[in-house]
Amino acid sequence: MEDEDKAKETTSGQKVGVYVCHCGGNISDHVDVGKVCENIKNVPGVVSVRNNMFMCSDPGQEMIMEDLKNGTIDRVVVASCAPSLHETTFRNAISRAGGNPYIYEHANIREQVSWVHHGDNATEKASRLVAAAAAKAKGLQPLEAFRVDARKHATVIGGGIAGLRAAKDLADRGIEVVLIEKSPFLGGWTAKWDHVFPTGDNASDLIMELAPQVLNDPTITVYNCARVTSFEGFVGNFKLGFKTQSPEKGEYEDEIKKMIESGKKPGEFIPFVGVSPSSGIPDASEEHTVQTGAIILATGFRPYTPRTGEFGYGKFQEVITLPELIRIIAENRENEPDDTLKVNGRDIKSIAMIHCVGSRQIPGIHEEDEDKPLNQYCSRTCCSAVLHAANMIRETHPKTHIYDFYRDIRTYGRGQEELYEDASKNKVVFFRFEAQDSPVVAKNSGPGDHPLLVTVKDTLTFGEEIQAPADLVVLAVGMEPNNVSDLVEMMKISEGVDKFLLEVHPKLRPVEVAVSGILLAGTCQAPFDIGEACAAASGAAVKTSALLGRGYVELDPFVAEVDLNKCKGTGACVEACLNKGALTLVEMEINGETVKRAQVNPATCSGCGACTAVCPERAINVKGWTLKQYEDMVDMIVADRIAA
Amino acid sequence: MSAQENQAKILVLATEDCAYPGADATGQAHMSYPENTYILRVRAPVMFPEKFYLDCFTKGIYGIIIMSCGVECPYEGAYNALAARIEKVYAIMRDQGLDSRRLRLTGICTVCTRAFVKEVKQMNDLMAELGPPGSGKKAA
Amino acid sequence: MSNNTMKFDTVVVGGGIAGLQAALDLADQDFKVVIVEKDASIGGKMIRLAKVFPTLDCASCITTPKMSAAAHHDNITIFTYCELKALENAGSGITAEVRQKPRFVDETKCIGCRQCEYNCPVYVSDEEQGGFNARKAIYVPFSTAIPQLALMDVENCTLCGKCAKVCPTDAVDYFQEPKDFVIEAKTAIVSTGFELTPLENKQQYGEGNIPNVISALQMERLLAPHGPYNRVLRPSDGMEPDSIAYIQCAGSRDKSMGVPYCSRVCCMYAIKQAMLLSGALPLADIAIYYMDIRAFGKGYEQFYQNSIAMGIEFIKGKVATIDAGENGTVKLHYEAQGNGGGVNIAEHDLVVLSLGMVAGWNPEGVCPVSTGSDAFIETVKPKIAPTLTDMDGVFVAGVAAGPKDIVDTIVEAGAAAMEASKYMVAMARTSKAAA
Amino acid sequence: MYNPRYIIDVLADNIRKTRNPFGASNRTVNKWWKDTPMSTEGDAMLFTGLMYQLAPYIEKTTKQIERFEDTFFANYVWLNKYVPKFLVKLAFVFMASKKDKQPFNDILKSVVKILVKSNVDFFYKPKLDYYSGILLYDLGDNEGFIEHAKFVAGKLKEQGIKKLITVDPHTTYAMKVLYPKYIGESFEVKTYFELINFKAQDKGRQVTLHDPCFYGRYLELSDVPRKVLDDFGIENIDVRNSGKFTSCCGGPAESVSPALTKEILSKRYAELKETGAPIVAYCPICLGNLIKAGADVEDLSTFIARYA
Amino acid sequence: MTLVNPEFAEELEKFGIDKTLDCFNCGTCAAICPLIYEHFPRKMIRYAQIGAKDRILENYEDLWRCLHCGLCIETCPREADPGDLILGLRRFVIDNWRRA
Amino acid sequence: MGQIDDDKREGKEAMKKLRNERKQFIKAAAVKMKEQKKVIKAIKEQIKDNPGTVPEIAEGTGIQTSEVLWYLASLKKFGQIVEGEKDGAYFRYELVETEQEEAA
Repeated sequence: MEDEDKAKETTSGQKVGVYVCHCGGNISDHVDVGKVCENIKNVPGVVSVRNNMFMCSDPGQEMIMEDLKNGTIDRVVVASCAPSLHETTFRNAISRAGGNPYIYEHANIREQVSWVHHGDNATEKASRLVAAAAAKAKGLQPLEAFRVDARKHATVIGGGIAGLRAAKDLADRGIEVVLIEKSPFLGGWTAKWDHVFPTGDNASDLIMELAPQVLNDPTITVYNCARVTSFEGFVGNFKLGFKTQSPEKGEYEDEIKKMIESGKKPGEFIPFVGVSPSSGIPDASEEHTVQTGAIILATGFRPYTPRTGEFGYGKFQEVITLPELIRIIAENRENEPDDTLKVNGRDIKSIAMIHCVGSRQIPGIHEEDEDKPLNQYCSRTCCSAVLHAANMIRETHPKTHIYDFYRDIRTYGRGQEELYEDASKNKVVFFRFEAQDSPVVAKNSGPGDHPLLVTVKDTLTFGEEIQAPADLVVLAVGMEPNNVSDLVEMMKISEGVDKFLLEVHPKLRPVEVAVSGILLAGTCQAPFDIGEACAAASGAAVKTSALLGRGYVELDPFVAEVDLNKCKGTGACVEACLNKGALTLVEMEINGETVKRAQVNPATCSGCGACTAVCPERAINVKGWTLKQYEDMVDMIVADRIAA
Repeated sequence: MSAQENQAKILVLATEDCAYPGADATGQAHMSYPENTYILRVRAPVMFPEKFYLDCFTKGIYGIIIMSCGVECPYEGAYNALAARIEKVYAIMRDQGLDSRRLRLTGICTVCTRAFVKEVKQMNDLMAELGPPGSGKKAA
Repeated sequence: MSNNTMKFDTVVVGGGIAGLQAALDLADQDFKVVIVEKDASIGGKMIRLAKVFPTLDCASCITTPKMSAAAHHDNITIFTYCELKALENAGSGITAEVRQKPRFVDETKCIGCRQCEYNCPVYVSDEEQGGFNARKAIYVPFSTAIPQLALMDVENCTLCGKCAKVCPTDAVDYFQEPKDFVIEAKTAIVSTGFELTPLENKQQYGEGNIPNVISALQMERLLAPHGPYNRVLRPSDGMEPDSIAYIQCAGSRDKSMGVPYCSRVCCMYAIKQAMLLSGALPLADIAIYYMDIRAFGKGYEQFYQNSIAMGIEFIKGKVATIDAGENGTVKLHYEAQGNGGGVNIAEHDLVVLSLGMVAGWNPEGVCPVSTGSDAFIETVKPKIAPTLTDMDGVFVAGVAAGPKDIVDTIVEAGAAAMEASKYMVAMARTSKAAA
Repeated sequence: MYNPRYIIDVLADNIRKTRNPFGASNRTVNKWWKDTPMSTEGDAMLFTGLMYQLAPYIEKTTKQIERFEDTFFANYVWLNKYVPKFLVKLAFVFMASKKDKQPFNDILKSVVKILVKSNVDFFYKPKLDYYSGILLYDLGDNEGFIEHAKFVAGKLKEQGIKKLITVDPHTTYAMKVLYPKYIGESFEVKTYFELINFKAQDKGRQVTLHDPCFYGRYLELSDVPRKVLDDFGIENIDVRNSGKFTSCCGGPAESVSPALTKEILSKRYAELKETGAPIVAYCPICLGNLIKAGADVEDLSTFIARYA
Repeated sequence: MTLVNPEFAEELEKFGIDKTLDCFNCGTCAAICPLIYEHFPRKMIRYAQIGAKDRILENYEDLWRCLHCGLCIETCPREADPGDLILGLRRFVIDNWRRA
Repeated sequence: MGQIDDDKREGKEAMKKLRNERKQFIKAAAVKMKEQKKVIKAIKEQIKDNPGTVPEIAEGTGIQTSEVLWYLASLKKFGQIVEGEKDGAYFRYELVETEQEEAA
């Protein structure tokens, strides 16, 4: 079997040129470069051995180019410093000489030899490493960076602020966009706010800056009331099926009612609803398919719904959530604003606001539902949102007092600590509780005409129990990701333990998922505020733009390759493949026979080599890094003859 | 180290993303370690079949250290697959009377210079103790 | 226009993680980018860190690939050790006047072998290592520096000539002069990062004069694999500390220091360091004195809860004053707010100040871009286009626009690159239309 | 600790009746000027606010009340109805002797010497030199303070006085900050050490300045004497807690708890002692306190007057 | 058990104190106060914040311990002027006596 | 030959000029260097025969503990000293015998 390998390789040139660097003494002070050169001459396939004070210098590179150009050599080994420093340098030199950059192998005899070993053994080790590199070089094949055509087309799923931002960014970069929104409206949760922290911007202004740009852009097609139904393909060439249909009964009923009542036309902003695209609401269902190069998920979040009885929610009508309060604030402004905030005509003289509802839950302290894991994460935005709302109330309705019950105030962002300070200046009274001593909301049987009484063990008052009578209790509910389990399933992407979609790496590839060509934007990934969601959306758009901008996707040539002469179609490789879909068994005709053989999809293969290890026929290898090459290298390391 | 001892060759399979740059960092810090170590750059050590390791011992390699990226491995799932394979290799090694300590799987990152030297030194000491593979045919 | 003028699509000011990421995202779209960096190496503050939260992977493992990707990118040119003299947009595009400071080492010849450093006889406190050990008067900034070039610190050089003698490539050039050049570009990205809140801002914390009171960035060095001691020791006498304290908001949320804002990262880095310390010194007691723990990012709260489970002590109360105690200990005065608390004095072997962030660059007199009252670059549409400044064609990324962690910085760098590329496409369209 | 309620009542009553917290007449207390020739006309009026003059009385008083603190009698000592005479006119009970007053009188004479040497155009009118009322403000009796301040300001305005030269931090703060804030009357207020304008050279001499809280923090004037010392070639060795971050001598607590004062004073004295240099104070309360602690201390004015 | 009285902070404005709720209870003032006495002055400030008027009147003696030295004012990270609040509370207490 | 001599002379002249320009720096650095040499010598002398901890070395040499540690850390970086055994809460430091490292 191994003879076969060898036979194949002899046909493809093996004129290896070896170039050893002195590195101005850095190498040659400890490694006898002359002796290394002498030793290497004996290695099979090596036709030329030269050395230079600085291989990376122009004269050094010239040596290689000269030998390549006049055909003396067709494989190159440079023995010098770490490949991280100059591998690219020498590959470029080869390219400049008209060669294929992948016929190059690097031997590291500075960082891994001369700087760590001294004396005769250093020279011997260097010799063996260079010999091993030569052996590997012998087995190198010219490779082409793998290109797949990529459609300059992207699909954004979700028409909230992040989706709008991403769609517009992509369109501006000349990429055609399809925007798929499941509800009848664009604007997502941003449209359901009033003024937003910390800038005080009107949420409708934000939406109306972006939405018309999206709706009027000829390169963007918006589908509302749409849901993804199928997904296939790979980066640059996805095929996405989706269906538009009129909302089911009860779905978006309030919003649609509001739209009708408002008399707003498509493209106009409907407060607390959003913007209806010109297509309006479809009457019939329709199936669509789109060929797309990349997909940006901007599927957003939903506010946590407190359990019945959680801080009196569902038990007392005076207990509401923060999104509900925000509406109340807006309504009060629309009606004649009074010194006191009003709810259904009722004077609200005091409001208790409770933080971390549905966030920062701790196992053992917070009650766990069987079907629902605890939200252990911080929802990031609630502290500032609460304080912003509190300030708005205090500034407009000075007779409404506000009590704020918190665990930690997390006004981390620019302009947010100021919200906290403003709240203090606005005479909001703060109470701090530990998770295990959450405030208790009960009916007020004590003095005053306040319907509720909030009792808390306040750590700011030396652990004393404090009671605050309240007319309204507002729960700062956290964020939960929208349920996109269908997309997760279809696209084979991952969710974290927190149920938000999981990026490859928070720092290395923060907006990408493991499936190439699928990106994350906004709160489907983690709680964000509007600015952060837009930054993430633009971040996802820039990656998409880089990915699709050239019309093709260039992939590392180091992907698996099947030797059809050897493959027997066992399927072991398909089984072992870590990137599902990168390897498949396909039927093909060989010598008139229909057989099953492994086939690599170079677009999805990551080149890890998991397949190489399991093939009983040694029929599959990662290009440029074959098992045979490693065996040859080991042979050089253990061989007797290099030992001088 | 005498030339004879230098025959106790240790093969280091170092991942190109983590351990190989870690070895380079060790060099940049001029921290010396035994020179019987031969570091080969690999994309992911999951590519080697069981036989590769066993062949190495047959060919005369004394010990093998796989320096991977550990759980930070850029190839999702590769580390677990590798760990599972190494378990299998251990089983075969035991069957063949090879001390399983001759093969070690570790995680080394790009700046883990001390850990790198420690691993290499430990393996070297162990090799001095165990002698060439196949010499004793005794399980430790 | 002199022949010292170079043309690029985008000039990125600052080669930290934000600048590198923005440059890469632009270069990957085939824009030509130039990075102008003030230090002798790119990598910014991040390359100086040990490990990063919440994944605890090593900072250099994440930074070095980005540094080398930028250094080797065909579309990226890097100038290090540069001073930005002017950055303007007169309407026709961005002009940047740059002065490259002399390294006194010929960068085309130096191979980074460090022979000069090994042979130089003058030891100089190495700020890269928190001042805990020395570099030489001629030195390579740090082991993972890019470019790997030596530079000479003339203030500590005796001109003894040893470095020139041992240099294998004859790269030492005692007579090097600053180089001035002009960069013309269509857009600019400001990613000038931050500096730590100066210790001098808080008399009560000793202004840097109390032994064994160190900054968190110094602790990063003690924890880093390439650190000055290769382990965590007390700098006053090399003792392995038994009890370590973190003082939160030591340079944030403190108007008495002139820094009213939250620096956003200190809670998390303190928790991270505390976790790393409890690994390095399993027997040590670690306490964090805090006002509010701000673990707001993805996975951060869980990280915080884990640290509580690991036994790290969290004490609610802002430390009021720090004094030197007996035998190198440090005394903290604070009001304990837990049950049965009161005014306390605690003694620790080593105290880490969780210093905040202040703006790394003051554009005054260099660039007409506006800054906020916090001295960071002002953004004009913080909600829907967070990287826009009030200067046409100039975008901002990372901490230059206010404190933020690495994750947020990297994402924002991408957003800045998006804005810059859109701007350039629109520019091309307009000029085409005009033609 | 004494019940503050009674103390406030007594002080307020004294000031209302005698314009002096100790119930002594200003004429009794303020005698230092008699053998010091000064003009009665000029640009700015020297306004001592009687703080230095009252310092020996404060000292005597505290010595007495210290004996009773934390005893059964503590709360009764001040009770009007039991010992009315003892109370209302403290000064007669704890009369300060001429010997006690001497050092404080010298301080004021030194101030005059400094002003003369600095060619300051100033005058003095003992009848117009009133107590500022600051203690009432400090103790929280704003009504009492305002009433007294209106009286004092009225007297000064009556005479057309616009510029004041002060000698102690408490009076300075009262005239510079509190009078405009609470009664809307503004004077141009300068302390004597802001007016020093002559040269001297005394190389090699070292001192340690103890900044009073009011100068260090509230009025931010502590750099001024440092500059004077520096100009004179005198080295000031600062302790860590100085200037803006100076430590209190404990004085303000004297009227309610001499024991507390003692505790705080001893801590501060320990800090100051560390430099080994003689201490220079520039507040009558601080000075009296530090003397009590046994410190090698001198007032800034007498120290500077040496060069005048 | 204490019942919150949010109007007290407004009442204190009469005594020249408008920063009652500026304090975010970091404890710096208590730790830096030369009196080093329990939680003083934050305790008093906290009582003022939640409107625990009775507590203040009960513990009024503590207010007169304050030296008015200003160190807490200088150091307060929120510029909430704790020392001035104590002075203001003295005025409140005196007013309370005089009106009684 | 003449050309080379001229170059040499010119180089010398230029160097002289540079030395003059940087006089202040050179003077300060030289003083610093001299002091450093003294301290390093004292520390090395102290641990020549017996490895020592920072407080021990400080006591033996009269140099402040913080300074001793700084020098030890620096000498360690440049391969002249290695960290030895731990003794209580302190580590011992010892001289590296020759420039040839332990592998020899």
